[in-house]
Amino acid sequence: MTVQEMLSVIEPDGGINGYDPKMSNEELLHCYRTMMRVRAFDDVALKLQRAGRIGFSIPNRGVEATQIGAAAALKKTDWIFPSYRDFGMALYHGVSPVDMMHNMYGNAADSAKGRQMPVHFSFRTPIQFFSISSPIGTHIIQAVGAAYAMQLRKEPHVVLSSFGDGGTSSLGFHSGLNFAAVWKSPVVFLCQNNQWAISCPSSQQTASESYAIKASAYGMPGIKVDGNDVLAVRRVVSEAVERARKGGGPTLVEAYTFRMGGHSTSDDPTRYVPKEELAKWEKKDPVANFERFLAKKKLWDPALGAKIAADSFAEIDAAAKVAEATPRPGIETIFSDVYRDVPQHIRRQGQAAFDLAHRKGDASAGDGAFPL
Amino acid sequence: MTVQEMLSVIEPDGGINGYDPKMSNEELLHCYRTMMRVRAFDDVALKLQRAGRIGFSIPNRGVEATQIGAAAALKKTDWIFPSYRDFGMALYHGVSPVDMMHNMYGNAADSAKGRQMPVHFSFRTPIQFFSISSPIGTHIIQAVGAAYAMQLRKEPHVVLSSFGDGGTSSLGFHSGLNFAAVWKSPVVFLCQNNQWAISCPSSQQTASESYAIKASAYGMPGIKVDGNDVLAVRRVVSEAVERARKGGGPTLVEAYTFRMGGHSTSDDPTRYVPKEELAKWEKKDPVANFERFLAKKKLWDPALGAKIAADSFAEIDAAAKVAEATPRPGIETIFSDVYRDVPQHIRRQGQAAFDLAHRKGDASAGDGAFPL
Amino acid sequence: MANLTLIQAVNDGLKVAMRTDPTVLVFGEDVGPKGGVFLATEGLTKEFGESRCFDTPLSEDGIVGAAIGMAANGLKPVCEIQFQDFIFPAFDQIVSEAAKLRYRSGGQYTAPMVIRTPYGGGIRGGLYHSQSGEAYFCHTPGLKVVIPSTPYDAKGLLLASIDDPDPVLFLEPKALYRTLKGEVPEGKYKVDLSTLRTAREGKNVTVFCYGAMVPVCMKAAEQAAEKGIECLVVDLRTLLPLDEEGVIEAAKQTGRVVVVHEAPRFCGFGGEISAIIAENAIEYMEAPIARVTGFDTPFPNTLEHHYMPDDRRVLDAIEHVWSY
Amino acid sequence: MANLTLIQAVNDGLKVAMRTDPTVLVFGEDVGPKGGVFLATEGLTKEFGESRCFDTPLSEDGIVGAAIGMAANGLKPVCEIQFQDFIFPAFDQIVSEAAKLRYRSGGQYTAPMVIRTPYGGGIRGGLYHSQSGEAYFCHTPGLKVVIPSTPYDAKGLLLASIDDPDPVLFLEPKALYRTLKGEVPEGKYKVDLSTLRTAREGKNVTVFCYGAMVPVCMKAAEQAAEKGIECLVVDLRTLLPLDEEGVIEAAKQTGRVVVVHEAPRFCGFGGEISAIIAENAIEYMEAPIARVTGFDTPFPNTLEHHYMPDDRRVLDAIEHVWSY
Ligand SMILES: Cc1ncc(C[n+]2csc(CCOP(=O)(O)OP(=O)(O)O)c2C)c(N)n1
Ligand SMILES: Cc1ncc(C[n+]2csc(CCOP(=O)(O)OP(=O)(O)O)c2C)c(N)n1
Ligand SMILES: [Mg+2]
Ligand SMILES: [Mg+2]
Repeated sequence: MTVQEMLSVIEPDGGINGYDPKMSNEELLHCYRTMMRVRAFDDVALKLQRAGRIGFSIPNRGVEATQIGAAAALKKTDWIFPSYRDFGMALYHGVSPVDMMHNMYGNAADSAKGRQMPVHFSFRTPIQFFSISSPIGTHIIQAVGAAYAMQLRKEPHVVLSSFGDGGTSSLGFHSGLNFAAVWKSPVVFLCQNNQWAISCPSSQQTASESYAIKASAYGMPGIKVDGNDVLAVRRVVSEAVERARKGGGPTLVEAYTFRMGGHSTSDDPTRYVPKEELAKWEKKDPVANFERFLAKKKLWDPALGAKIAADSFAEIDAAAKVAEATPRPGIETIFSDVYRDVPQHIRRQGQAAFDLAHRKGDASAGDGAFPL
Repeated sequence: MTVQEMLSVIEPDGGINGYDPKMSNEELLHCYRTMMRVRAFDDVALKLQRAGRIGFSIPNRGVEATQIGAAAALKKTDWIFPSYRDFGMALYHGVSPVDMMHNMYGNAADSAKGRQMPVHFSFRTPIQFFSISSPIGTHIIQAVGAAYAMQLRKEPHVVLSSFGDGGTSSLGFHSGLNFAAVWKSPVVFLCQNNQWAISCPSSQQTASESYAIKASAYGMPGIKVDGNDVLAVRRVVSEAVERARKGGGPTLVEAYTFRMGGHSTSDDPTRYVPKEELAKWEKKDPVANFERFLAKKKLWDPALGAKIAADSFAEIDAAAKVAEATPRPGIETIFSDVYRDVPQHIRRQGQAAFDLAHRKGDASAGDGAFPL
Repeated sequence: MANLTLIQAVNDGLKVAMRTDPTVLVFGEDVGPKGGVFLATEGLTKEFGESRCFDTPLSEDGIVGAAIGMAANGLKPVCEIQFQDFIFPAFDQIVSEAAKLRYRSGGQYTAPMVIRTPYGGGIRGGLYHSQSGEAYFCHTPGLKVVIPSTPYDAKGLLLASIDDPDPVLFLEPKALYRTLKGEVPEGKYKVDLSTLRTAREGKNVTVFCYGAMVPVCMKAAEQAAEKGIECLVVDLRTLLPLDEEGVIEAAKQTGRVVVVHEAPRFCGFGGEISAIIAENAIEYMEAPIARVTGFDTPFPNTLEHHYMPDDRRVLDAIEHVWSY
Repeated sequence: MANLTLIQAVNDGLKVAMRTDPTVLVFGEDVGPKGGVFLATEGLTKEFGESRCFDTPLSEDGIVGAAIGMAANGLKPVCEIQFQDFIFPAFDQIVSEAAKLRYRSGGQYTAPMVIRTPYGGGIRGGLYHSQSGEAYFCHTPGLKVVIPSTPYDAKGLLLASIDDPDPVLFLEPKALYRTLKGEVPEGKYKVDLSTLRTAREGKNVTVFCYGAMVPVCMKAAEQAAEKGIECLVVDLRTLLPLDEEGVIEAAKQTGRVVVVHEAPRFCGFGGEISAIIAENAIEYMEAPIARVTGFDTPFPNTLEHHYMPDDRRVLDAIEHVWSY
């Protein structure tokens, strides 16, 4: 198969033409449920954002199969260097929606202590889900460094580095793929080609025939896969993961998909996304695609789908309520974690801020004496 | 021809197998003479550096055919964005060795006013030879901007952007090739693969099969050419230039060659370059290669070669003497050209420096009242 | 005269420049059909065509690098960096290239260009949509750094920047984009790039500020006035090259100085103001030179209102130097 | 104790670290078989193998970006940037990533790593092999910035930096690499990253300096002493986090201050020193706080000896503040 062709697994009728994903029913349903939970997360986050409860979110409609398929190819001992759109991967591996909602609210229970914008998650368990950064592409090369540490220690682990079509223009893409190929690092680069970088279409992002072909510039295999087909993504990423685990070096996977919503809850995609395109991709909905497969395996029917949808929404909505009820971080969180130890000058600034807040009467609940 | 194959023109016996370069004898000899002048420049510069007359130079032995072949494909209305190793291109187009030697000495007649290290040339005539910068790769994307201006004004000009194998790892390479391909800019990217980036061999620079193949990542043609064959380089670059001139967009040309000397006059290549490699490439000497062709055309014999070598050395050596006799730049050159107009604070600093130099008695000859 | 927001003034300035000078062009991420994430470039592609206002690939290095080449070859690029936080991939092109091209080529090649970018906090942007990086750039000879604080200045300084023969970093206070309106003349006018603006007269305490801190300081100055302390509020506007004479003059007028900015304190722009005064007018000083700044931490999200200097913190400092 | 040059002390420090800690690794451009362009890494590949000391592709973004990932996953990378002038392609990785990782992840991920790089003038390197960029980095919370000026400190500060839990930019004064020798203990010892060093005692004028300016200031201080002016010379050593208490104390001791660095003056590190003093000890000052610095221009080549502060310029400033 050339890099121009695209691998699919699920056929229009839900068949998979003899391919055996070697997944238990429970695994298959876990994928499905996680896709539905991502969808529920989107819906709840949009609702909260429109109600002014949170500032911002990043919708995932259309790209659920790519994220869940890729996550399903990993073990818990692997690392994920995610982009801001990848929280489905965290859900898949067992991060709790409550922990995620704490981040959306930036509250005192947020693992990032309310310092980051929403969707900038960071987790160390149950899988290493590296701290998400806003600057595009910086994590692509960082992933290679993390993988180098695995190589040096001869660990059988792998790093998944995930980014968008826009991310391929970044500096981190260029240095990341180059270093990984020279070092033969155990990294799988997942380019989620959802065809838009905010309002910039792929035609303005690159003139290359595909994103997968960019692998040849670095001397690594590149492969294009149907990003709306969860089994295809899992298959391709699994193969790349296994090669990497065996010392075969990195792979670039392009998952070809489409961003059905806006870039973020602040974006109005009707300004630039052609309606016909949307209509075309509506028919390739990744959840519906997977449902056809599951239905054929008798694992799914509309009633089950409706129940899972309702359960997912309820679960995420409940998580939001927990987060909503959690207080803000204390003022000391502005000043801690700049360094491991708080230096003199930052300590003094913290003390002054705390004193002022007390004088103004707006130190957060729970703030006692300045603890740093 | 795939990007893996390499185009040559001159055969071992000096024949060119029916290819017609469509060059007059004078043009052919101009190429040859320029290669010899580059060689003389190297020799004189090394002598001056070892004698402590100049601080630094960049040797070109081994890569003369690449530089002269590429220069020969351009018109005087085109622009060159050179690397520090490319001064042969300037010589080819008629920049005088005296002007170049002024730069090597960083004296008052240097077009860069003694501000840059040696070999960091900058000329506007007889061809636009863009100001050379030390940071690797920054000029690759700048070349694309200059070409965009030509496109917008519908000028039939082309930009040659030249860099080394090491330069392909730079940020400017990635953004430069990407932007040029998306914009279909009239740029020819010349990667001079001399197989070393200081002491770093290509095997540590990239894992790709060639440098030419990197073009496919950007959606532009890539071609590999024998960089020790001046006619082959000229042929390939000319084709790329003509395509660009007609609106056909950019090309990446890899000239495969070998750096026979050190990286610079400060470098000791015996610490890292294998002797066998040197011996192998010695046999492919680009000047000898071209001489075989010229001899077959009855344009060259050893006596003529010796005469041209002697004349070239004499010319460059004389140029060095002129530069040597030229005074240093005046102190005001530290303070001018930061902005078009000298702001207050810089003017004050200049005045203070000038006063101090006068008090210390070491204001340069020619410095009168501070003129800024 | 129209009554415009700051962002409308920027948009108007771009249109005026593009209408009067065919070499002016605008590009960056999402500046084309979408009109920019803050809509600063709205309508430009429509009016001037895709060759003069267009989207680029996601590479700030590419945006600024290409702009340098365009500028060197006769165009007048006005490129946008979507958030100032994302300018760092272009740092090398700005600091090593744009700022040094004229010097290193002996004046043969120049890079007259403008880099526009929104900076500063106040939109709950967290670490990467809130930074004020002016100090990173003000340490760079060859560059000009301009920050407007009113719609009138935004347009006039932008037009002056576009006409300037040297590269200009034009930092737009995003917190003020839509929060204040002001009279903006139609057509072309310029505000000089080398003089500060006296935002308020006063003889007791001098407050130096710029950008989004100007309204904060004005509010603090009003509160101080109620307490009988008259503040001279100076809007620096052009940070590099700075109107040093004007700064020294304004400091001498009161002998008591407060310097305010959003960026972290350590090695920030405020230190330069203090140093200039300490070097040239220390004998006029009747109190410590106080700084009110962002903290020396990254920019937090939920608690940004504690991080950013507000009128209360500025007033505290004014009272401190006044009562010293 | 061995009598070593500064570069030998660096080399020794790297070897000691690599011997005592198997997670330490060294990489960058030409640091492997060639041993670095200044030979700081000579012998490392041979002793520790290619997996612990190796060359990288020509990408500073890659070098620093990879180091962050390594550090986050348990290694202790000590990477080299060949010249500080070439660090700017890595600026985004340093400023946006290494410096902010601990903060933005709530302490879950950290980047304990060292970036070594030679800085400063004196080798006829022109614009791009001479710069002193410390101010660009000192404005970045989360980063530490260290500059040794003696062989003893070079090794001790380097070993402390390698053991530090946070990212450290380690700037080496290339002008001093081989010009001075000093006693250096064998094996491991550390110099604390939070205290300045008093290079010379004196009660008349305080001179603040660091790196290659320390010997220059010491020479000026000797000349001043001949004229009866006793200088307290302070080698700051760790610029961030700065020993602010120590700075204020040293300034108060004489009431007359000269701040010296090679970098351009405007928005340079010296401004911060002046500002700290003007904010905390202005009433002790009996003279203007003077700065002696590189000019606000790019770094020239032929005339670099006029550009760089020398003992004469420092002495002038000492006399100026003394006789004020
Ligand atoms: C260096 C940098 N420049 C600009 C931005 C602003 N920005 C945020 S997301 C985005 C588009 C990213 O597109 P893509 O990589 O395709 O990912 P997607 O959002 O489609 O998943 C841009 C330009 C940024 N975050 N970082
Ligand atoms: C950004 C940057 N990093 C490092 C250097 C130091 N340096 C100068 S030349 C060079 C190697 C360049 O190799 P290549 O691009 O192959 O060109 P060549 O010298 O072989 O012609 C390096 C690393 C630099 N000038 N710029
Ligand atoms: Mg996308
Ligand atoms: Mg090379």
